[in-house]
Amino acid sequence: MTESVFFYLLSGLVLSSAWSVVRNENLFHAGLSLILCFVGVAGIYMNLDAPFLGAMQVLIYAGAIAVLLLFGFMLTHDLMKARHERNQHLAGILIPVLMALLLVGTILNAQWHASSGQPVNFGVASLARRYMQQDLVAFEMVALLLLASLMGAVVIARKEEGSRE
Amino acid sequence: MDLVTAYTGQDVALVLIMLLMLALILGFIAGSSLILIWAERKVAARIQNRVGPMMTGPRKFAEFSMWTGGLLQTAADAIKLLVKELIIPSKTDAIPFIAAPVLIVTVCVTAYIVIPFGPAFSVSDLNIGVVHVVAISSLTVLSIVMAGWSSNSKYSLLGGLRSAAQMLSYEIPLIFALLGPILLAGGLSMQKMVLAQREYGCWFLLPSLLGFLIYYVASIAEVNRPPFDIPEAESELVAGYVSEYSGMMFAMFFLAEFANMFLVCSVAATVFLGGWLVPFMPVPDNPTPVYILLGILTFFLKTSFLVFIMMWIRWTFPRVRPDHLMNLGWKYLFPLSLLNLLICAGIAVLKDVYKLNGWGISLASLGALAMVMLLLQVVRIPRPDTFLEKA
Amino acid sequence: MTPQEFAKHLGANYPDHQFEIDPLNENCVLIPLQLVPQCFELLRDDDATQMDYFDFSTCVDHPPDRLDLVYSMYSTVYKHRIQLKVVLDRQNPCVPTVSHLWVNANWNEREMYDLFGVFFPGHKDLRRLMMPDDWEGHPLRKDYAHPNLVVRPD
Amino acid sequence: MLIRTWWCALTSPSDDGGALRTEEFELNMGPQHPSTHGVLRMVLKMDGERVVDCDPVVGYLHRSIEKMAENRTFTQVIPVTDRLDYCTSMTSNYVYVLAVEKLADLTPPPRAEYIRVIMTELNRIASHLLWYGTFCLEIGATTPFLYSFRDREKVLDLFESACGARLLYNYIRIGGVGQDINQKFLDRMIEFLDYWEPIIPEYEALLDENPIFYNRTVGVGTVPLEMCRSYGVSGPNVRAAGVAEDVRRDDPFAVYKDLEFEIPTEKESDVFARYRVRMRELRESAKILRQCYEKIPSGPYGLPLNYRFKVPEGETYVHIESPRGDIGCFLASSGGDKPWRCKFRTPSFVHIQLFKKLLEGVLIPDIMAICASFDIVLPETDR
Repeated sequence: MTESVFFYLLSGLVLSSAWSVVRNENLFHAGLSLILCFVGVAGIYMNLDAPFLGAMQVLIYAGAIAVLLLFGFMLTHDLMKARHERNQHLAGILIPVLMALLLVGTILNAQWHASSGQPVNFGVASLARRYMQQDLVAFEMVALLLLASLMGAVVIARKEEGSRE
Repeated sequence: MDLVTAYTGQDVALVLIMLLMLALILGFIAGSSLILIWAERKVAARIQNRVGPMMTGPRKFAEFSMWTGGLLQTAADAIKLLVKELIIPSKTDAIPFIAAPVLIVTVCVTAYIVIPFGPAFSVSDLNIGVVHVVAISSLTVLSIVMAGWSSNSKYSLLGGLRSAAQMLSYEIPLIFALLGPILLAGGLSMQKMVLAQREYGCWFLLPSLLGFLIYYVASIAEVNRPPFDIPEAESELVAGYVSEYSGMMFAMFFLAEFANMFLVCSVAATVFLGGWLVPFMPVPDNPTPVYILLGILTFFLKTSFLVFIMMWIRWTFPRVRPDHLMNLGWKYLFPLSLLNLLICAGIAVLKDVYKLNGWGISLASLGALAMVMLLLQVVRIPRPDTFLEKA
Repeated sequence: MTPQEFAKHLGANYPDHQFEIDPLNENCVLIPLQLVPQCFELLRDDDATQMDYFDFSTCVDHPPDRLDLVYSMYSTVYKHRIQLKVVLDRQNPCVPTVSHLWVNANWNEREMYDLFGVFFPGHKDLRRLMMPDDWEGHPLRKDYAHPNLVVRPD
Repeated sequence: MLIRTWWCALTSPSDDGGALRTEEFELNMGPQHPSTHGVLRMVLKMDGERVVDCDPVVGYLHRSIEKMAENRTFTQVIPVTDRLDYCTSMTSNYVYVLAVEKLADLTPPPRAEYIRVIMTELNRIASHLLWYGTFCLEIGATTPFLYSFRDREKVLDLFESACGARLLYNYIRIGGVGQDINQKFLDRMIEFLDYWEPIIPEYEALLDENPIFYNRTVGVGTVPLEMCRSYGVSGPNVRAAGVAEDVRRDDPFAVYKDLEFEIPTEKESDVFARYRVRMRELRESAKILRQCYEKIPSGPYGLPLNYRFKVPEGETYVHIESPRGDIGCFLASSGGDKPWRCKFRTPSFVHIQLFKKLLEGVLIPDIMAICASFDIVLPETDR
């Protein structure tokens, strides 16, 4: 019973912070509510008995990516005068509606196989074993992707460094 | 305590016990911070050839010796700060300004859940113990950035920027240094870590000494203590991100800094020095009350030893320049932590395949360390000649 | 080199001007106003003198009409020091700058502009050094009167 | 219409040519900053952490000592010169008194000469200790500050026993010194030296072997020799550039002729070299004090002068070696009992001009390290 109470609480938190990310005038507040949203999602993971995933979510999203986002906010000049394009009303309404239809469609006609009752042991050890054995290829592909993005970041920084000197 | 570790059972009772435990932790943190702040001032005084706070506290004690004077000094400071007015400068945006100290203290409290003070004596032994601590403590960066940005002054902004860069770049070596012992223990939970050290027969300090050093240095940087305290470097940034705070908010930052320091040292003690393993006593299977007390005592002794070293380092070293700090973090600590992972893997294999007991493992780890020292000699940093020819 | 040799050396380079020792200060040579930048350049670059170290430059105010401007230079090579004095008219004192020869002269000239009102054409950023920018009057002049300047009784 | 807005959003090049351009912002390291030795204000244009342009602003401590001197008789000016550089007021007294004696061609008795040398060397030790403490604070090490001030207290006690004051002494008078010093003072001085000389290596041990200090100071704020020359840098800062230049050696005044001591020099002229030069100068001063202890003659300690004596008309320039550099006094007298014009040439006035060029492209923590290494003091600059 407590799981469902926590679930509603957390999803309410996530939805409201997501809404404030979009609607907030002050960009810094938007960044903060984004972090709140990530922490809410992490809470939902924990609620579903996947603590490792929740901790990873907090560590990577809320702890690193969002802070780098704020880092970027703090460095750019005159943050508060961010330009608001008002002329994209049509796109603003059309795309969310399309997305909503798509999501609801998939949810309705997907066959949900009922869970088998006893809690599946989703500990870290089994996760690691899965990485190393069944989906090793996917693991290596992700590693390559990360390496490429790292190299890209270095190139961009190096170029910018060159222009300043 | 067994009821707590069961983690299932009636929900309402569970929540109540959880709240009781949290209140216990909060009381423990407040108490330990008071003592820590007093101890820091005494240690600093001793290093600087002076006496430190003597006036407050029981008069009889003060005459006895330097170390027992001024016991209530921190309590007096806390009351003074409580009475001080909370000034919120006009142009700051209030929400993050107030949220920052609150966040930093809550983060610190939640991280204490998994610390095993004694044999079965931790609030709730999550099976993601170590990662939980690291994940939660990565949120402190957020509160410093919020404080820096919202107090709307150039100096705090610079402080916020610097601390974000420093904390992010020191989380990586911190986590990788912990990977060594996790690999040896085969699990993330803290109690499992301690039990594994009993099973190995020697502390994880020996197999991953390199890991311990990296963890210790990275944790000093993570807690923003000198010589890595560039975010609030007095001589340059006045007081960095804390310069606009006053009264209780400033006290919260101060309290959080010491609580974080104790947290980081207790994790180091648990993971590397065998948390509550009494050094030469065989561990009985069902924990008798006497053994639990002894375990808690040894845990506190080990943690306070590490805290003492942190205080000692604070008052002897000058401050590091930000780019040296980054360069140390990325170019030296990070690769060395990978090397440490290699050593631990080797030792784990030795343990499983050759069934070595405690002494065998420590011998193997010393051999591995000698190899590392050799490698470091090859990569020696060249020093200009002025430094070599002593005047 | 003694001041007399300095005077002879300068006299040799600028025949149509005469340089004599200042009666008040035996280590000081009086030089005419129109020679200021060239003669300093000569003293600095000429390998017989090599005055590479600029001590200071200041004014001595003699109220009715005279305002002396004293430069002092030193040669770290020959270890000799000389003062040079230029006599200026007190109403609108104006001397070409030497801050392009020694960087140290920059602030000295700014201070003289601020406290004595001496104008230095050719000086890159001539503004008040000690006094706030909107201060009027030149405090170190003898006839400077200011409401809260109390003259001690003799 | 939808496609058009889309298209221009995608194709419009960002205004600054794609490269992320961080904005320059102006930081005002103002007169009330905790680490600017008095009230120096530096207007810094910063690009992120790096300084693009620095403009030092002085004048916040301008008491116009030269105007005050013109209003006072020759002996009344001495307490004013104390305030010229409150860390080493002995040397400012001394340079003014030397100028007056040269104009009035008075020669003080030999005992007074020795007392003056003892006092200036003690003052140099006190000033260097003060510098060492604040320099370490700039770099971030708080403990050396306590050590250096503990020893400086002992020197100040010596001053108090000799001339009754700890910081502003008004001790060196025209024609001699204020009070005589007895044998007990000399013995206490030797006792201090015996206690203090073995402690100097203790200061250095704290910092020299320390890689953090070494990284923060070696190669930082290097001043090439010709830059020193064109800026007129003097004292320990020029000796760190490898030139053995010292007024006590080149243009000896008082009894320095018959005292032997070397001039410590370094080669690299960076923050570390300046630190090394000053630490070795401490040892030299101790050596000088020990020689003075043996050689000090007995006899009168001053010339009987009536306090309103008149100085014949004339101008002169005299300079001596202060712990910060070569301090000079240009004195003009019109024959009355008040100086006509009294100009002080102070080393800090010159060294601050260096910062404009030296601090370009420097990180913030280095600003503090470089400024502290020059040992600048603002009262001397603003006069």
